[in-house]
Amino acid sequence: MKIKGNYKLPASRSVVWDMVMDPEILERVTPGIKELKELSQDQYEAVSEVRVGPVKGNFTGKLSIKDKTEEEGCTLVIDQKSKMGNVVAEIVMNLASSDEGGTDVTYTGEAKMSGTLASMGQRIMSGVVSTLSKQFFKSMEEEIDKRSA
Amino acid sequence: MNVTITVNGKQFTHDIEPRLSLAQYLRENLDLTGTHIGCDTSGCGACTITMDGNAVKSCTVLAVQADGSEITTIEGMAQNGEMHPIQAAFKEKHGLQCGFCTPGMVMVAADILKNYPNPSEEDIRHGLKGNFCRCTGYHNIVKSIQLAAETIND
Amino acid sequence: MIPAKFDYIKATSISEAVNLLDEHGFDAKILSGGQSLLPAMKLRLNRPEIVIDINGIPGMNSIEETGDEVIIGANCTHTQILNSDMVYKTVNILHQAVTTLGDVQVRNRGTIGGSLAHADPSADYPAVVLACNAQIEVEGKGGKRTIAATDFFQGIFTTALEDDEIVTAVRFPKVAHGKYLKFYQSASRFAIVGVAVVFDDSKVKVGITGVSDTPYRATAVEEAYTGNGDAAEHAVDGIEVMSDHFADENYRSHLAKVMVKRALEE
Amino acid sequence: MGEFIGKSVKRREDARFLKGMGKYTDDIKLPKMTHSAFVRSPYAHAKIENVDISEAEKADGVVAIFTGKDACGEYGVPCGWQVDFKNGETMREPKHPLLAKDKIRHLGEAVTIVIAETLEQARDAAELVEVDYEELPAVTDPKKAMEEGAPLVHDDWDSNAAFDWCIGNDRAEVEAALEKAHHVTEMEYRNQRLAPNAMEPRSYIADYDVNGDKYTLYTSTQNPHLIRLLMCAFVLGLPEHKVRIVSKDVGGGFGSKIYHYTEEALLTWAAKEIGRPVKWTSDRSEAFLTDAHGRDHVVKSRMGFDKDGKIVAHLTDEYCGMGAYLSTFAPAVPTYLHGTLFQGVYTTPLIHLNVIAPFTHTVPVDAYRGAGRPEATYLLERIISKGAQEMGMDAAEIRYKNFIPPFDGVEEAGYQTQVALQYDSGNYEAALKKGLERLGYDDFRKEQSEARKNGRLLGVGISTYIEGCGIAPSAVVGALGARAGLYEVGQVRVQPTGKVSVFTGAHSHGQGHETVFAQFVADKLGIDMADVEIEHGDTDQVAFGMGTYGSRSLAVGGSAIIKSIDKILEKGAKIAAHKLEAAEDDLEYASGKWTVKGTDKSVSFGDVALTAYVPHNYPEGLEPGLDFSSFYDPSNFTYPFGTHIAVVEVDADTGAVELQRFIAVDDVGNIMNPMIVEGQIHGGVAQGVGQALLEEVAYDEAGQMITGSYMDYAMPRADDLPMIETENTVTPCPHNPLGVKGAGEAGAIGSTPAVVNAVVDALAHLGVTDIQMPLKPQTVWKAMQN
Repeated sequence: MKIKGNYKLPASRSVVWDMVMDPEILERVTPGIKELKELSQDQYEAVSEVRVGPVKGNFTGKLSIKDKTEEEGCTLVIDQKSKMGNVVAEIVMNLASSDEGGTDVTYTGEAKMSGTLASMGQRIMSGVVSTLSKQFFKSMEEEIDKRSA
Repeated sequence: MNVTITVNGKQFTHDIEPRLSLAQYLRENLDLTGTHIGCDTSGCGACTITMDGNAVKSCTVLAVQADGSEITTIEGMAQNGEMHPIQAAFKEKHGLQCGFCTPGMVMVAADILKNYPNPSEEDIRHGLKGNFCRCTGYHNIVKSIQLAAETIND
Repeated sequence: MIPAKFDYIKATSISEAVNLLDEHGFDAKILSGGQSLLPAMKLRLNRPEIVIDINGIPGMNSIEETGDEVIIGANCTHTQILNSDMVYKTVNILHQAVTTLGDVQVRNRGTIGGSLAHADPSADYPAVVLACNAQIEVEGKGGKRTIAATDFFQGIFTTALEDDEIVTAVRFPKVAHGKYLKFYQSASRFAIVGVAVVFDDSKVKVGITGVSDTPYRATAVEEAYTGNGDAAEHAVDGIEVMSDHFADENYRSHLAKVMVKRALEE
Repeated sequence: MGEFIGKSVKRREDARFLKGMGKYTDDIKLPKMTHSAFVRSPYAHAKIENVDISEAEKADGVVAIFTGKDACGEYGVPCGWQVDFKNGETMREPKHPLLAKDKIRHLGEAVTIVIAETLEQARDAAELVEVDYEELPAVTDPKKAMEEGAPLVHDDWDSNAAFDWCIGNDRAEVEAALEKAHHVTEMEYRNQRLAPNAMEPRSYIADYDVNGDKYTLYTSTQNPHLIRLLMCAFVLGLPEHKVRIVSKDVGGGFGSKIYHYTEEALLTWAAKEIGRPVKWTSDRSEAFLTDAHGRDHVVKSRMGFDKDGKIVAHLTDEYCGMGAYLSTFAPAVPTYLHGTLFQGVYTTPLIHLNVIAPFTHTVPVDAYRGAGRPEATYLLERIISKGAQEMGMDAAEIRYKNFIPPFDGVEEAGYQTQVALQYDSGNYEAALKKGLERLGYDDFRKEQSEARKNGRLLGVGISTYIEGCGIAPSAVVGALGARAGLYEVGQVRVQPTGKVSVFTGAHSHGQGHETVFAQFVADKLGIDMADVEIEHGDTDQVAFGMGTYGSRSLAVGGSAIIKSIDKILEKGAKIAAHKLEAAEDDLEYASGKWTVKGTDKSVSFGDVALTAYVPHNYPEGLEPGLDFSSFYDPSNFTYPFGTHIAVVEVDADTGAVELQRFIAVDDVGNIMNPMIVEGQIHGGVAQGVGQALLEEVAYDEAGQMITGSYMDYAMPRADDLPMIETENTVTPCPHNPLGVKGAGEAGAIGSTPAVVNAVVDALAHLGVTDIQMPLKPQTVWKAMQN
C-alpha cells in the first residue's frame, strides 16, 4: 500500500530534525509506541500497541533510520510483527523550510502487511494510515508547543 | 457464566464461557445443528435464528447475551410434525439445493414476512441481502417466499 | 472463529459501565449491538480482557420527541429507528439512511450509539448526523456532556469520546427535507460514498461518509450552493480521499461529486 | 414417458434440510472426539527457520501437536492427471506435503496442526506456536511467473512451468491464415481467479478403530471413492479395505470439493497417532486461503475473419496458473477441458491453442463450475462479438454465419472438430433463435437507440456456448493423462419385498440425486417412487464410484443404473416366465408387471422379487437373488449447448451495471426433472454473472490476499440479480440410454460472456471494445473515460 502525505509543523527544520532523531520524543509522539529501545546507532527495538477502532494488537519488532541527510530527510524502516499479521514499511521523509517559517514535512512510502491484517484490513487501511499520520503530526505539534511554552 | 435460554419453547440452563457464540451454543451445547456457520464476518447469514422474534445472525451474538431470551431455530419452525408454511413453500418452489444456507433463509424469511405481509419482489430481495445462497441464484428462494406469503395470508 | 478469552459484565446502569471503563481502560470494550466488535474479536483483531455489555441498561432504547427534536437512545437498534413513525415523519433522512444500512439481521442487533462510537469511516449514520447537526449525548466519569456531530468524528474509528465515556443518546433536530444517497461497495455493502443533504430554505447542509478517513461536512459545497447541483464539484475540496481495491482516489472523488449532485438535485 | 420421468417431482431430500435435520460433516460428533486448528503461513513464499511448539504444548487441553518434522511431513498428496510438455518432457509434479517442513509456497499453507480437547483450546494453543520465517519474494501472476528471473516456486526445476502444451492445427498454418485474413480481432485479458465458495466450509473427521485396524474419514467431498483411492494408494499407503470414507450431506461443492486435500490425509494419519477421532472444520477465512481456486488464465488471442464475417483461423496463447502445487485435476482444466472446446459452435477451420501452466505462490487452482469450458466460452463469445463490433456486423448475424449446421448424431454423423472432439448432436441456431425471440431482439435494438438519445446506456449481450460433460471413455481420458477411469458404478438391489435400493458412485451435494435417480428407476421398473431408495456417499455401501463433477451424474451415473435395471428386468423375465409358464418372448413388461402378450395373465414385480429370494418354484439353473451392479463407461462426452442473453443498463455517471434481464436457452438433452434442471441453470447463471460483475480473488505483489473475506470478495446477493428466464430446446444425446447431456455447469458457462458482451454493447458507441472482468463500477467508468 502506498503511503503519502504532508504536514506543516510550526518549527524550524533544525528543531524538527532534532525531534525526529530523538528516540525519547519519537517514543512519545508515535501513536501506539510503548517502548523504543536503542539497539545501536539508528536501530531500535520497538514495542507498540496499536489501537484503531476494532483492531487492537501488540506489535514488536525493529524500527530503523537510514539515508540520513541532516535537516533534509531520512528513510524510516519499520518491521513489526504481531499475532494478526506483520507490517513492513519504508517511508521517505523530507523536510523543507516553508515560507511562513515552519517546516513542510512530506512523506512517501510503501507499507506491506501480511496475515489477517492484510486480508481483512483492505477496506480501511488507507484510512488507518491517514489517521495515524495525523495523530503523529498532531503530537509533534503539541511537543513543539510544549517546547516553545 | 450461567445462562438460561428458551430455545424452541424449551428452557435450558448452562454454565458457559462468555466467548461462546450463540451459534456455537446451539450447535454444541444443544445439538441443534440446523443452525449453520458459513463465514467469520457476519456476511453469509447461514446462522440466522430469531431472538425474541427478530432475525439475528447467531454467530454475531454471544450466548451470554441471549440469557433470558426466547430463541427459535430452524428446528422449532415445524409444529406437530407439520412444516411451517415457509418451509413448505421452499419445498414446493425448489427454494433449496444443497440445503446449507436454507435454515438461515427460512429464518430471515420469517422476519421479512413479519414486516412485509405482502412483499414485492424487491422487498424480498432487499430482505435477503444478508444471506448468501450459492446454489439457487435466489430465483426460487424469492418464489418460495412469495408463495409463503400467499399461504399465510390465505 | 472463536475470540480470545474475556470476562463479560452486563452493566445495569450507565454509571456502572463508566466506572468499569475507567477502571479497566484499554483492556475493556463496550459491547452494544456487537455487529462490528464481535467479528473483529472472532478474527482476533481485537482481544479485550473485559467486555461491558450495555444492552441491559434501562432508559437507553427509547425514541422520544420534544418540541423541535427527536431524541434517540444509544441502544436503539437500527430496526427500531427504521420502524419508528416519528423518525419517518420528522427526520426522514435518517429513515432513508437506515434502509440502506447492513441487512435485516444486522439492523435487528446493531445500535445507533454503537455505530457512532465505532466511527467506521464508511458507515451511514455519520453523514446524517453531520448534515442534521445532531448532538451526541455522552456520559463519563466527569459527568454528562453534549458533543456536536461536527466535533465528534476525529479520524478512522476515532471520536471525541474520552476513554471513560459512552454515547447515551443522539438528539436530531427535526428535518423537513433531506436526502440520503449511497453508493455501496459490492462485497461489504458499506458506503464508498454516502451523502446526506439537509435542505433549509435556500441553504443546504451536506455530510459525506466513505470518502475520507473521517466523515465530514462538505462546507465547500454548502458555500457554493445556489439551488442546483453545480456545487457538487466541490465535494472533495481539501479532503484527503481514501483509496482501496474497489475505488481509488480518482474514482472515489468522482463518485462523491456525482452522488452529491444527485442528492442536491433531488 | 412414464409417470415420473420428465415431471417436476418435488425433492425428497428437502424435508430434512428444511427442518434443520441434514447431517453435514461438522454436525457429526463422535465419542472422545478431539478438535484441531492449523497454524498457517502469513507469507506466500518463505523459508521456515524454526517452529517452536514448547509454549503451545503446555496450553490447556492440548492432546498433540504435529509439524512438518513429524512423520506426517514425509507424505505428499498426488496429482490425478498428467499433462506433459509438447516436446515430450514429463509434467513437473512437485510433492504437496501435508505440512510444510522447510519452505512455504503459498499464503495459508499449513505449518502445524494443534489437536486439543475443545476447539477453543486448539485455537488458543495454535496462537502460542512460534514460527520464524524468512520472507522471500513471491510471484502470483501466471505470466510474470514465466519471466526471466521470476522467483521459483520449486527449486527442483529451472523454470516455473509445470508443462507447456498445445492443441489444434499446426501453428504456422494458423498464423499464415491469420496473415491472409480480411480482418483480425485481437484480445488480451485475464480470466480472473475465483473462489468457489460453497456455503458449507470444508469439514473432516477422522476416526481410527484399533480393534479392526480400520479408519473412517467423514469428509465434505464430492468424490468419496477417489479420495479413498488417492489417500490409500498414493499418500498414506493404507490398505483400501481398511478405510471407509463417508460423505453424506455436503453443502455445495462447485468443484472445490472434488479434490483430495492435505487436511484429509493429515487428520486420518493423526487419528491413529493419538488414538482418538479428530475433527477440523475450515473457517471462511481459511477457505479463501486453502480451497482450490478456479480460472486464473492470462490470455492473448487472435481470430481472423473473411469479408463475410466467417471465421478463418483462431490462434491463442495462454498462461494458466496452477498455484503452488498441482491439485487433483488441475492440469486437465486448461488443457483437455479447455482447448478441446475451442471449436465452440462454429465451423472454424483452423485452430491453435498453446498453454503454458506455471506454478505461482498461490493456493492451487483446479476445476471450478465449468472448469476450462467457461474460460473457452468466454474467449470465443467475447472475441466473435468483438469481431462483429469491429466489422460493423450484428452480433447475432455473425453467429448465424458461423454455426455448425444441425446434426442429431443418429441420422447425421457427429461433428468432428479441429481440436480432437466429436460432438454428439447439436442444433445451435435453434437455441439462438429461441433466445432472440424471447428477448424481442429487434424491438430491443429500437429501445436501445431511443435510450441512447436520452443518455441512457442499454446493452444486450449474446453468448452461444457448447460444453463437454461426462468426460469419457476411460481409455481416451487415460491416453490424455487421467490417472483414473471415468466410468460410473450403479447397483440396483431389489429387496425380497420388491422395494429397491440403488447404490450410486455419483454424489449429490445439492443436485437432488435422491429424487431424480429415484424418478427414472421407478419409471423403468414401473413401481412407486416411494419404493426406491438412492444411496450414495459411503464407500462401505457403494461398490465404487467416481463422484460428481463435470455434469456427469445422470449421463454417466444414471446410465450405469439403467444397465443394472436392464439386467434386473432380464432376469426378472426369466422368473416371471417360469411362474406364468410362458415363454420369455411372449412376455411384455409394463406398469410393474410381466404380462403374457394378448392375455390378462401377469405376475407383478413384487412377486418376482419375492420368488427370487424364496426360490422354491424357480427356473432351473438360475441363481437366486435380484441384485445387479454395473459399470458404465460412456463412448463419448455429451455436449450440452445453448444461448444466453443478457440485458444491462450502465449508469453513465458511475459505471454501475444493472442486470435487467437474463434469458437462458439451454439444450441439455432429455430432461428428467425440469424443476431441478431449471434450478441448476439459475445457480450456474448466478455464478457466471458473479464472475462477470463481482467476483475476484486478488493477491498483491507479495502474495497477500486482499479479498480474503466476504467484506472484500463480492458474490451475488439476492438484490444483484433479476429473475432468470429459462427456456429449453431438446436435442437428445444419441449415445446414452437416457438421452441426457448434463445441466450442472451450463449456466456458469454461457452467462459470463453474455453479461460482458452486454456491457460492451451498451458502451460500444463510446468506442469501448473490451473491459476486464470483474466489471466493477470503477472499471466500467474508467473504460468509458478513455
